[in-house]
Amino acid sequence: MENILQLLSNPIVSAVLMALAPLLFILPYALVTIYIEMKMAAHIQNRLAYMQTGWHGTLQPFADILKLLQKEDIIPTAASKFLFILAPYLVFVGTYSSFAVLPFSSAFIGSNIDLGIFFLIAVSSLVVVGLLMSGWASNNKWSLFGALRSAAQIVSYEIPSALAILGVVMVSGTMSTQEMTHFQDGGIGQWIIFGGNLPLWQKLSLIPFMIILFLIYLVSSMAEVNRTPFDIPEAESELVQGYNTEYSGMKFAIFYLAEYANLFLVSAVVVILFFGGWTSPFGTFLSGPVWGAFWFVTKGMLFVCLNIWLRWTLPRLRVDQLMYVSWKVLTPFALLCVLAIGLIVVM
Amino acid sequence: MNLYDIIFYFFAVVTIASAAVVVFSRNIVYSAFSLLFTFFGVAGIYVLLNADFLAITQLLVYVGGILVLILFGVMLTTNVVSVEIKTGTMQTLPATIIVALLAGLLGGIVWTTDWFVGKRLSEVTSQTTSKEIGTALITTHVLPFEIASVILLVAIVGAAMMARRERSNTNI
Amino acid sequence: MIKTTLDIARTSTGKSLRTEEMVVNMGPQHPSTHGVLRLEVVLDGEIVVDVIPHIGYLHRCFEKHCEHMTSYQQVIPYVDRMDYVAAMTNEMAYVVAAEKLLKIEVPERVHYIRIIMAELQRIASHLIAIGTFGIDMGAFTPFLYYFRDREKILDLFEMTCGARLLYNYMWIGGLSHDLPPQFVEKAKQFCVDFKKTMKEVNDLLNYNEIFIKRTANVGVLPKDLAINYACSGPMLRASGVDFDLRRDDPYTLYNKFEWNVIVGKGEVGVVGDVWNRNMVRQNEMWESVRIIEQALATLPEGDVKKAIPKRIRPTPGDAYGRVEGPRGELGFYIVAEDSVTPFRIKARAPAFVNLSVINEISKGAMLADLVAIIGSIDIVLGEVDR
Amino acid sequence: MTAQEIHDIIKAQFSDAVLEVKIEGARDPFIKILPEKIKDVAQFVRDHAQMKFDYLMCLSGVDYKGKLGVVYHLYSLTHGHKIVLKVEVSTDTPNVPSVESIWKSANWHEREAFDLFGIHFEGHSDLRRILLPDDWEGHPLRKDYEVPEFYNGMKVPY
Repeated sequence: MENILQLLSNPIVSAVLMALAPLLFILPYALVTIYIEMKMAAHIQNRLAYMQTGWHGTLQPFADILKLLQKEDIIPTAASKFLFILAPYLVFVGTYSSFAVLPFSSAFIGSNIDLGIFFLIAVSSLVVVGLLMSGWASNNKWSLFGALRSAAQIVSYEIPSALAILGVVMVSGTMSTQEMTHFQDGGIGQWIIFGGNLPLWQKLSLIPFMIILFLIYLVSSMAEVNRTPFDIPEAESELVQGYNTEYSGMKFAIFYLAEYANLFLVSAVVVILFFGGWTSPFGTFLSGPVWGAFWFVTKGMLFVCLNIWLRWTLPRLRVDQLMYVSWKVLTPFALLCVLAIGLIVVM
Repeated sequence: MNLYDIIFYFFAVVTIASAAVVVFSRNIVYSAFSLLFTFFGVAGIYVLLNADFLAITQLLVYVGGILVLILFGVMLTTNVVSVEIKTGTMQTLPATIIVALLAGLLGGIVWTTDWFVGKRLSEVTSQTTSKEIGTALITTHVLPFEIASVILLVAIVGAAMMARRERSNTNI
Repeated sequence: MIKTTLDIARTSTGKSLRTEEMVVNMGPQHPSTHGVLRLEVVLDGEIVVDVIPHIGYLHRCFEKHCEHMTSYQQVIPYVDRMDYVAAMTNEMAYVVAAEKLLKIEVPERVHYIRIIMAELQRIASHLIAIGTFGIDMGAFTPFLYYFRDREKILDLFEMTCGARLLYNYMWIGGLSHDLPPQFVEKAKQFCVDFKKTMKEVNDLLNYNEIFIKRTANVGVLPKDLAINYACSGPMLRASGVDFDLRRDDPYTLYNKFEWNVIVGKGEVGVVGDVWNRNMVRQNEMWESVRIIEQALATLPEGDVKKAIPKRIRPTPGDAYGRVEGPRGELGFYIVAEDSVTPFRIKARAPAFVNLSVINEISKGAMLADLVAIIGSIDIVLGEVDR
Repeated sequence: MTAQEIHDIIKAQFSDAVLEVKIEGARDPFIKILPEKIKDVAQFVRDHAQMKFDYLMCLSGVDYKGKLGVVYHLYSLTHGHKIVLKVEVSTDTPNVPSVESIWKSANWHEREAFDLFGIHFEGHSDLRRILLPDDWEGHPLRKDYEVPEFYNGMKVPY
């Protein structure tokens, strides 16, 4: 016992353990979300989905994971082996490191750094490099296409999403995710989408801009996670899954996991920015560290479900239409909103 | 050797090793990808120096912006793999002179700088740097800041103009 | 002429900018080539410079097989396997051609049942066409809605002849057997249900804003080009040509019923674009339901087989019979000499002819548009390659 | 227009090109044309104001045992009438002028006829095999075709 405690107090060991903590969330979350996605898709499509493995197919995600683990891991002969192996992990690292700044509740946050949301924007650019790497290393023209499309897409959509985040930062006056949440503490009326805890007239005049910013961020976050209607980089019917065409087995699973983790990440950011983070919608009722985690995950999952819903309903955009939306619609509107918010906040 | 030192040497090795790959690799794509680790290592060292804003900016600008741009350029080049990059020795004399000058300059800076030693990360009270940077940018350094932004604006307008001129000849 | 970025690069500096085109191989194993079509696509960035189709991966020597049959009747199962999505209309085309060759008149009830079957098959085929087109556009959900309705049609077929895909139901001089007792009732019920569900899927896909943005003004096939390429079916009508074999070259009793020919009008874009082709199919299904309802209401009693010799031996000569299949003009050219074996059968497959236009309409489009164009042509490779 | 009238117009224009005509008793009335003239006749019937055969329904190759034939089924969308044109060439020199420049739909049909019958269409822009592999030998729909025992060194199992 004492040995274990001693080991835990070792700074290296404790740092590693802390770094592993988000995995405790991501792995079960991915299983649940795979199940939810399949079930939602099926019900949208007039069918039942998994019904055989376990009660209503609840064991199916485990079976899927087992299958992926057992699969032969194929590396194409002509692929650039080192980069091919490295790429999925790089993508995952980009997503995973962002979890460090997610405030799950008032008591739990990986690293309460001052520049939380800024850090989040920065590390997600690692994902782009990983995707480019996977596309190039596969030595497949379709994969390269997918990678280039994906990089162009993510880089373009980072601009409106960063501008939307900037607007919120201007209102809350902080870049720390934890403080941003504290700023919205005190019930549904205090959420940033309703103007935060600023004076009443400021709140009222902020609401329209906040709603626009919220929509801008929602759209650009969907584009950043490559899901329909923005799944152009991996468009099944055009590019045959794009950058992950050549991947199989565990490496594919890592891509898959990264995609789902990323999905929660952007949903969580929406929640932190606009919907009060871990705060309870009922003020002090049902609040506290544990309830905080509950609210945070619940709100996040709601937006995950929104993404799933849209994915199975809408067709896909074309690549030039995608760029049009980003540069000619979202970015100018985001700039206007930032300007307006600046004026309101200063006055 | 405590944790701080281990991490420092780790980042230092990552930076230098990957920088060496950038220079010595014969495959231009490997060079470009290796640049990622160089930038990453530098960002890590910034963190150790308690310059968190700088570190994140390093990631955002160099990894998210410049590296992706370089990769785009490299990947859109035809026959990426077969491009032969010369890594042999040539033009020894001018190179030696330039390197010597550069080394002298760096050495001079190292020599004259009043190094801030003795305090480790644990001893420095962790405090925000972004506020000070922000304040400094719009008070003491407001002129360079504004000039830089004007230059960037000019660059954007120029880029847009260059992109447009090709289009204006054709009626699409 | 649509300008590509390649042209732009050339015209701006006067000489060619050093850009290089990329040749990618799309298919035969590609999810949106609808089978084993292979396209050699020359791309300049995302823009299609040239498309060279390669077909023949599914060539099963249909025409050669026919020359080795021991009777004209034996060709019918092979005909089924040509266009496996619309086997009934294939049979219909073949028996129409064979009956023209043999100068046989079939009883009226046979005509009625053939029309009902052919129109049901047209609906089933269009449901697949639109559903898979939705998948090409990235919308997976409508596909399953369309398949739900197709399933009901297949149930009707199964009830009639025991098979769900390859029927061997229409024979020369009649049908293999009469309709089962509850067929009329169930078919009527289907028409009622189908009208309701059709509106639902129409809202889900065809008037979706993104869908319209993706399909309108894409892959435009002008009227004169469509005629010159002998395009037929929805492909021709979407280009604004008011032509339907069922009305303009009537082959059974289609002129007895009241229905309209659907022509592309270009509500959201140019006439002849991908959206119009899709919409012509969608609206044709309504007309088919109308025909079926009328035919069911006035279905005459009578025999479903005409007494014809077991071993058919036509007088030498040739005949070309054609019907309006779901994909367009499906024709069989049969040459007979004094023998029980067909001397030569040539199938004029609509998808084969329609596909030949792809190079013309996809130049200057984007890669994603190319997928849309292939989907809108509605090819079945079994028919293209025969 | 009836087939007789169409024949009369063609006959008046190309008296030496019309070899044979069968209207009575035929399921589809046809006019047999001299192979060398088929392109001119095709151009004529497409552009003639009263005929306007703008739609090539079908183009089929036929092996008449010793002779190869090409059958053109024409239709006019404007007037709604049809006619069949036929040409016959010898098996040894199966050369027929291509009508691809008149009806573009002939492109693939002619490639198919070339592929399966070995009829050589002169002036075709891209006369390659279409259904069979590029390295296939022989033209399978000819009546004297024998199934090869080997394909690319592999034994064909039946």
